[in-house]
Amino acid sequence: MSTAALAQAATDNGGPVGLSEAIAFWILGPMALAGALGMVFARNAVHSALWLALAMLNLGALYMAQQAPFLGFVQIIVYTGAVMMLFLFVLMLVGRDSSDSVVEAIKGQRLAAAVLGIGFVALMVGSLARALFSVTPIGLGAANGVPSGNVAALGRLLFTQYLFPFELTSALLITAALGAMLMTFPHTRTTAKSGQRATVEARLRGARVSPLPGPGVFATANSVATPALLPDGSVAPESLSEIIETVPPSAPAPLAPVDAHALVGADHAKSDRISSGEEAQP
Amino acid sequence: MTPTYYLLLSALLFSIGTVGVLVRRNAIVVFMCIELMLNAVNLSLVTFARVNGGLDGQVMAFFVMVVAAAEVVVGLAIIMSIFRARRSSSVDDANLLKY
Amino acid sequence: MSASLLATAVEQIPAATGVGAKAWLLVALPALSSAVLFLAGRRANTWGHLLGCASVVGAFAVGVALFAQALSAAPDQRTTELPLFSWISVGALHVDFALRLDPLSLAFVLLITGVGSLIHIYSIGYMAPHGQASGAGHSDPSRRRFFAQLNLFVTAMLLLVLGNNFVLLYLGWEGVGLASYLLIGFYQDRPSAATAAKKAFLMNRVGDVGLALAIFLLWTHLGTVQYSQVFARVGQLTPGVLFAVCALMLLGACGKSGQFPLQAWLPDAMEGPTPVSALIHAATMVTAGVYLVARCNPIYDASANGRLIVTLVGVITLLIGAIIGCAYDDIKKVLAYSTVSQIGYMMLGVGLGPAGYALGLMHLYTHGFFKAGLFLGAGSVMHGMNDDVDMRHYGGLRAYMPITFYTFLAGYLALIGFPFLSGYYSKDVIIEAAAAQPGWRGLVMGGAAMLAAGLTAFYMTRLVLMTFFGEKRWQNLRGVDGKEYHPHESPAVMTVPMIILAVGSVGAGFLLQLNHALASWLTPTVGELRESEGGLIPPSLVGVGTLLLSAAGVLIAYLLIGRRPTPVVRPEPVSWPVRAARRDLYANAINEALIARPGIWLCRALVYLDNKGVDGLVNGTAALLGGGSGQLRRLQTGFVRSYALGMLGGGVLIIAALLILRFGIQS
Amino acid sequence: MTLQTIPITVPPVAYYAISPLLVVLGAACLGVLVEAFLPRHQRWAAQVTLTLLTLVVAGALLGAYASSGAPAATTLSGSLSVDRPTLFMWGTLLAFGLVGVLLIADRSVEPGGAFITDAEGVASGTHAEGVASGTDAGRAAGAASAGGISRAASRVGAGSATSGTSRAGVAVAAPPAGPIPAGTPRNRATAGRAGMRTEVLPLTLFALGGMMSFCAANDLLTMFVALEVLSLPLYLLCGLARRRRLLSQEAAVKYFLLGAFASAFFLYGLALLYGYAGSVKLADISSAAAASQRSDTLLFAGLALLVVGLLFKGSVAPFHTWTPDVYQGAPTSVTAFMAAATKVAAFGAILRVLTIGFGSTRWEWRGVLWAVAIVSMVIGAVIGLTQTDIKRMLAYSSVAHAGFLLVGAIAITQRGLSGTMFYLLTYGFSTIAAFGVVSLVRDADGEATQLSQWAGLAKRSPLVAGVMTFLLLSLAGIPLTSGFTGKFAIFSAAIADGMAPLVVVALIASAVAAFFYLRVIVLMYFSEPSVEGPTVSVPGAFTTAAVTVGVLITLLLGVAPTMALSWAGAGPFVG
Repeated sequence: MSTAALAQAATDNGGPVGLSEAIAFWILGPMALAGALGMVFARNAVHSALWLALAMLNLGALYMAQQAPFLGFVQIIVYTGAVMMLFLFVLMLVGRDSSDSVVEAIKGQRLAAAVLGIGFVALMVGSLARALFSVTPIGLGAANGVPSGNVAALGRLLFTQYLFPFELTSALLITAALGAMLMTFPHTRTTAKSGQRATVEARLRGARVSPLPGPGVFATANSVATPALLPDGSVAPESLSEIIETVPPSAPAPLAPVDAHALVGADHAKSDRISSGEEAQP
Repeated sequence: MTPTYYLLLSALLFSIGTVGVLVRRNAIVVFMCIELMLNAVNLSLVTFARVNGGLDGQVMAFFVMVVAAAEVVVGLAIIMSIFRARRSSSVDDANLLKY
Repeated sequence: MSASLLATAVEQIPAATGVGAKAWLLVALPALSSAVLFLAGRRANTWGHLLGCASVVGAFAVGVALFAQALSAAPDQRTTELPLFSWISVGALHVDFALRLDPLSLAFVLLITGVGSLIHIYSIGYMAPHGQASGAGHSDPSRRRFFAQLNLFVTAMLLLVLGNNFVLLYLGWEGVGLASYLLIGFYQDRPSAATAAKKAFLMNRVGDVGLALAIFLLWTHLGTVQYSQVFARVGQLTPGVLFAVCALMLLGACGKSGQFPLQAWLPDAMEGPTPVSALIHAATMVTAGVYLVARCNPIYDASANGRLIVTLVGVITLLIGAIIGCAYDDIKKVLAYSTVSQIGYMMLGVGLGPAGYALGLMHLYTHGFFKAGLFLGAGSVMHGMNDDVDMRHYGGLRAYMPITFYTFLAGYLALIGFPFLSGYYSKDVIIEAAAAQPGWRGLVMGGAAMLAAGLTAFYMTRLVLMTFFGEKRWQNLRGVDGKEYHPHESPAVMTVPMIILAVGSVGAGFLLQLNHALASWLTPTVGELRESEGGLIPPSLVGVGTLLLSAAGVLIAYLLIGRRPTPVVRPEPVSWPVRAARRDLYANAINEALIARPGIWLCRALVYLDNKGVDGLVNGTAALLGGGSGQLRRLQTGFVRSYALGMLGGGVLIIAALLILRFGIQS
Repeated sequence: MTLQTIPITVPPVAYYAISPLLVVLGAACLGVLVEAFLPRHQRWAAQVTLTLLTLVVAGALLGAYASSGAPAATTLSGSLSVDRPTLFMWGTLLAFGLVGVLLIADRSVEPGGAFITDAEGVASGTHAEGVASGTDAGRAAGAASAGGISRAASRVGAGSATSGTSRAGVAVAAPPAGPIPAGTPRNRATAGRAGMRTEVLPLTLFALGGMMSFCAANDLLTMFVALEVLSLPLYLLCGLARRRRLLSQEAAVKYFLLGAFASAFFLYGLALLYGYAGSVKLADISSAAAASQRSDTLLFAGLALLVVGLLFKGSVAPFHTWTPDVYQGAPTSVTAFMAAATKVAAFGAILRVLTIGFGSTRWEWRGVLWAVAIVSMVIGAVIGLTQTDIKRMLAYSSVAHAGFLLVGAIAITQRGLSGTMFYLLTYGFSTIAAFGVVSLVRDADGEATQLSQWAGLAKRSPLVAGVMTFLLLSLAGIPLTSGFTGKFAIFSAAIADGMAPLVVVALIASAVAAFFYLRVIVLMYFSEPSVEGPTVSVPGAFTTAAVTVGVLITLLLGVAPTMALSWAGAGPFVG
C-alpha cells in the first residue's frame, strides 16, 4: 500500500473510518503489534532493535492514515531513521553479544510482570472502550484544511499556543548534547601522552628490562595469587600482583561498636554491612 | 470501525512496552521498551487529535518525539558510561545499591 | 466562624511587671547553661557542673522573687502574662511565645527549680569522677554531659509549666521527653539502659500523639490555642468533642506520668542515674500529666465523663502500682512503682474536679519532696554499696550511713502517711475526698485508695527493713565487679540536699495545709476548693481506717521480714512471698486461703502482666517495627526491574482503585 | 495549492513576571558558552560567579515582581501561571538552588570538587584503562622506593588501611569492574591537580529552570517538557561522582530508567486527559469534568497515570524505590540539591494539578491518595529504622516526609496549600543542610556514610555534631525547629479539612520516624569513637555558608515562622 493512498484517505474527510483505512489498520496494526512482541521476545538485542524499527515504521504509516502526514514522515525519517539507528549503533558498540539468558534471575518477576501487564491492558481497554466506542470522531478535515495544510497548521500552533514548551525544548537539547559529552567523551589528559621513544627510554633506564616474571613460576600452584619463586627459593618480589595484594582478601570494614539503639541485633547489622558492601558481581 | 481501535492498539503496545521493561535485562533493550511506550502514547495522541478535531494532539506527539530524542541521547550516554566501567549492560548487574 | 469567636469577650490578662518582666530569665538561665555545656566541649570539664548548678539556683532565686511579688499582690491580680514574641501568626492561627505567671505555674516553678537545685548539687557528688562507686566509666566529660542534659530538662520543664498556650506546653512536653530519653540512656554502655530509653521514648510518643490531637481538636473547634481564650470558650464545644479532648489529653497525661496503661516505662527508666530518677521520674516530669489536668480544669469541669475517666485511671494505677511495688527487690524499682502509685493518687485527686484539684496538687508538692528525698537516699545507699540495687544484698546499713538512714526514714514516714508528716496531710485528704464521692464511686475509689495506703505501708516498711535493719548480708558477698562492699556515708554535697528534702518531707504538708495555704493560693487558677458530700463512708471512719490499714501494713511487713532473716538470693522457683506466707502464716490457713493467697496471686499476676504484657507489648512493637523494617527493606532488592514492577503494581492499583471507587459503586 | 501566508500573532509574554525563569535558563545557556570558550583554568571561577550571580539576580527580580503587587496571571498562551504560589515556590527553588550550588561548587572539602575530573573520572571508569593505570601506578610506586616483599607488604598494609571501608576499593577485586581504588597515590595526585567538570553548574541551572517551569506549568504539555528539562540534568549529575564511580553510575542508570518509565506513564495520562477534555490546560480539564458527556473512565484513568508520574518525582511510596539508591549513590551535594528542590517542584505540580485540574472531582480520588499517603508514611518511617547508611536513612526520611506533604496536598484548601508549601520550605532547608553536614564527615576514602562510622562524632567535632543534631531534631519535628511549625501547619490544615484519621497515622509515623533520627543523635553523642573513625573536614567557605544558611533558616522558621507562613498563604492558584 502506497503512502499516497494513505494520504488520499486522510484528505477527503474527517473522522469516520473509511474502508480503505480500515483495511490499512488491520494490516499495519497487527504488524506493529508483531514488531512490539518481537522486540520483547527476541533474545538478541540487535534483533530487538530491528523489531522495534518495524513497529515504528508501521506506526508512522498509521499516523499518515490518521490525517497526520507530517508526523508520519517525522516518525519514519527521524524516529526510525535516526533514533533507532543511534540505538543500533550504541548496541553494536556495547551490548551486541550480550543476549539475555533464558533464566530469570528475580524470582516471580516474569509471572508478576505478565499478570500486571494483562491487568493493565484490561483496565485500559475497559476504560477506553467504555468511554469512546459511542463517540463520533470529529476529524481533522477542518484543521488540516486550511490553505497551507497540516504542516503549516502545526507550525502555527507551535509558535502560538505551544510557544513556551517549544522554547523549553531547547534547554532539553542543550542538556542532551552537554550530557553526551560529559558522560562519554574522555577529555585530553592533563599530562602529555608518552610516545614510543619515551616508553623505551623509561624501560631501558628503569630497574628491569625484561618482562616481569609470571605468577606461579617455580611455584607449587598456578594461581595468580601465588608469588613466583627465585632459584634460591625466595619469593620474586616483582611477581606480586599489585591489584590482588593491595586489596585485603576479605575486607570487612572495621566495625564500630554495635549500635545499641538500633532496632536490630548485632548479627543483623553485620549481615547488612556485608551485603551492602561491594560484593563481586557474577 | 471507529478510531477507538487505534486506542486499543496503543494500549496494547504500551502494555507490551511496560512488560518489556520488567522482563528484559539489557539496559538498552529496556530503554527501547520505554521508547515503545512513548510511541504508543503518540498513537493515542494522534488518534485523539482526530477524535477531538484539533491539531493539539499532533503537536503534542511532535513534542514527545523531541523529548524522546533528547532522552535517548542522555540515556545512551549514561548506559555507555556504566558499560565502560562494568563491561556489562545488564540492569541486573547494577545492583550494589540495595536494602 | 473565627470572627464571631473573637467577638466573645475574653478577660484581658494583665502583662507582667516588675520582677515578672524578668521571668524569661527562668527559662533563659538553664537554657544558656545547657547550650554552653553542650558546645564548650572539653574546656568545660572542670567547671561545667558548677555552671549547671549555678544556673538552676539562679532560676530558683528568680522563682522566689516572682513568688514574693505575686504573694504581695491581691489574689485576683496574681495572674499575669509576659509576652516575649509572636511565634506563629498566620491567618486565624496565632501562637505567642508568652509566659503565663499564675499561682499554678509559680507553684510548679518553685518545685522544679527548688528540688532541681538540690538535685543538681547532689549530682556534683554523685556523678563525681573519682568516687569509687558512681557507676561505670565515669569521667569528667560524662559529668559535663550529664549537667548539660539536666539543664536541658529543667529548661523544657519550665517552658512546659510557664507557657500560656497549648503549643508552648507541647514544646515543653516534647522537650522533657527528649531530655528524659537522653538521660535514661545516659549509661550508654549498658544495653538495658538503651532498651529502657527506647521504651520510654516509644510510650511517651504514644501519649504525645494524644496530646497533639487534643490540641488540634481545640484549635479547629475554637480557633485558638491560648489558655485564656480556650477556657473562656469551652462552652462552645459539643459534648462529644469535649469528651474527646478530655480523653486525648488524658492519653497524653498517661504517657508522660506513667499511668495505666502506659505505666511500664517508668520503672525501667530507673536505668538512668539516680539523681535523674529523683528529679525527672519522681518529682517533676512525671507530674506533668497532673499539671495538664489541673491546667485544663475549665475543660474537665465541663465534662463529668472526662473527669470520671481520669479518676478511673488514677484508681487503677494507684492500686496496681502499690501491688507491684510489693514484689520487687530492686530498691529503685520499688520506689518507681511507688511513684506510679502516688501519681495515681494525684490523678485521682485532680480527677475529682473542683473538690480535688488543690488536693492533687498538694500531694504532688509533698510527694516531690519526700520521693526526691527517698531517691536521693537510695542513691546514697547505692553510692556506698558499689552501685548495687538489690535490697537482698543490703541489711543493717543504718549504722554505716546514719544521715542517709534518718533522712530516708523521714521520707518513708511521710510517704506512708505517718500522722502529722506531709504525706498524712496530702494523701489522706485525697482519700477522704474520694470516699466522699456520692454513691458507688465513693465506695470504690475510697476503698481502693485506702487499700493502697495499706499496701504502701507494707512495701515501704519492707524496703526500709531490708535495707537498714537486720543482718549485714553484704558481708559475705561480693559485688558484680568482684569488689567487697564497704558501706560508707556519702559526702556532704550529697547529704545536705537529702537533709533539706527530709525537712521538707516532714514539714511541708503541715505548712501547706495550714489555713489551706496551698488551696487558697491556687484558688485563682483552679477555683475554690469544694468539699464533696454524700459519701457512703463516714469521713471520720476514712481517716481512722487509713491509719489502721497503714499500721497493719507496717505490722505485716515487720512480721514477714523484720523478724526473720531475708534470703540473699530470691527463692526460686516460688517467689518469696509465697514461701514466707507458707512458713509464717500457715497456721492461719483460712487467712492464707482468703487473703494472702489471692493477694499473692494478684501480685504475681500483675507483675507477670506488667513484665510480659506491657513490656511484651512495647518490646513486641519495637521488635515488630524492627522486624518489619528488616523484612520490608528486603523489597528494596537493588534490581531496577523489581522497582519498575513495584511502580507498575502501584500504578495498576491506583487506576483500579480510582475506577472502582468511581464506577464500581454506582453501577 | 498555492502557498499562502497568513500572519500569526505572537502570544503576549509577561516578561517581567517570568524574568526569574528567563534569567535562570539564559544563564544556563551562557554557562554552556563559557564552557566552550573559556580556557580550562578560568572556568571554575567564571562558572561559579555566573551561577551565583544568576541566582541572586533572579531572586532580586522575583522579589521586585512579588512586591510590586502585580495580579496573578497566566502568560505565554496560558502555558505558565505566575500566581502567588508560583512566586513562593520560585523563591524557594532559587534559595535551594543557591544553597545547592554552594555545595556543588565546593572544592575544598573534596580536593578538586566532588565531580569527575577531566581525565581521571571518565578514563578510570573504563575497565581496561582503569586496571592498566592502576597497575602502572602501583609499579611506579614500587620502583620509587626500595624493592622487596616488605615493600609490597607495606603497600598491603597501607592499602587495607585506606580502603578499609572503601566501596570502590573493594570493587577492584571484582573481576568485571576496575576504577582506580580511591585513595591510591595517583588518584589523590590527579584529584588535587585537576579541577572538576564545571559543566555541572550549567546543568544545575537547567534543572532549576525545569523545576521552576514545572511548578508554574499551567498545562500538562508544558509540565511534561518541564519534567524532562528538570530530570535529564539530574540523571546526568547523579552519575558524575568522583569517588565511588560504580555507585554513582548505578544511581544514574537506575534513576534514568525508572524516571523515563514514570514519565511514560505521565505522558499516557496526559494523552488520556487530552482525549477526555480536548485540551491539556488544567482549567479546561476541570471544566470538562463538569460538562463532558464522555464517560469519566478516561478522566480517572488519565488522572491515575498522571499521578504516577508526579508521585514518582515526589518520591512517594510505592513510587519511591529509586529514592534510597539514588540518594546514596549520587554525589552528596547533588543529593542535597535534588532532595530539596525536586520535592518542591514535584509537590508544586501535584498541588496545582489536584487543585485546578481535579478540584471538582476531589471526592472520587481523595480516598486513593489517602491510602498512598499512608503507605508512604509507613514505608518511609518503618524502613528507615534499620538503615545503616546515613544517606539512605535520609532518603527514607524523605519518603516519609513525602507522605506528610501529601497529607497537606490532598486537603486542597487554601490552608492546605499554604501549609504544604511552607513545609516544603522547612523540609528543604533542613535536609539540604543535613546533606551538607554529611559531606563533611569523611575518612580516607571520602565520605563516611556508614552510621557506625558516626559513632562518637561529638567527641571529634562538637560543632558538627551539634549542627547535625539540630537538623535531625527539625526533621523529627521537635518544637522550636522549623520541622515542628511545618508539621503543625500541615496537620492542622488536614484536621480542619476533616482528615483526622490520616493525621493520627501521620503523627504515629512521625513518632516512629523520630526514632531513627534520635538514633543518630545518640550514636554521635553517646558512643565511643572508633580509632579509625572518620575525621571531620574543615569545610571551605562555600559549604560553611550553605550549612549555616540551612541551619539559620531552620531555626528562624521554627522560632518566627510568621512571615514565611503568610507568604505561603498569600493567594490561591490561578489557572
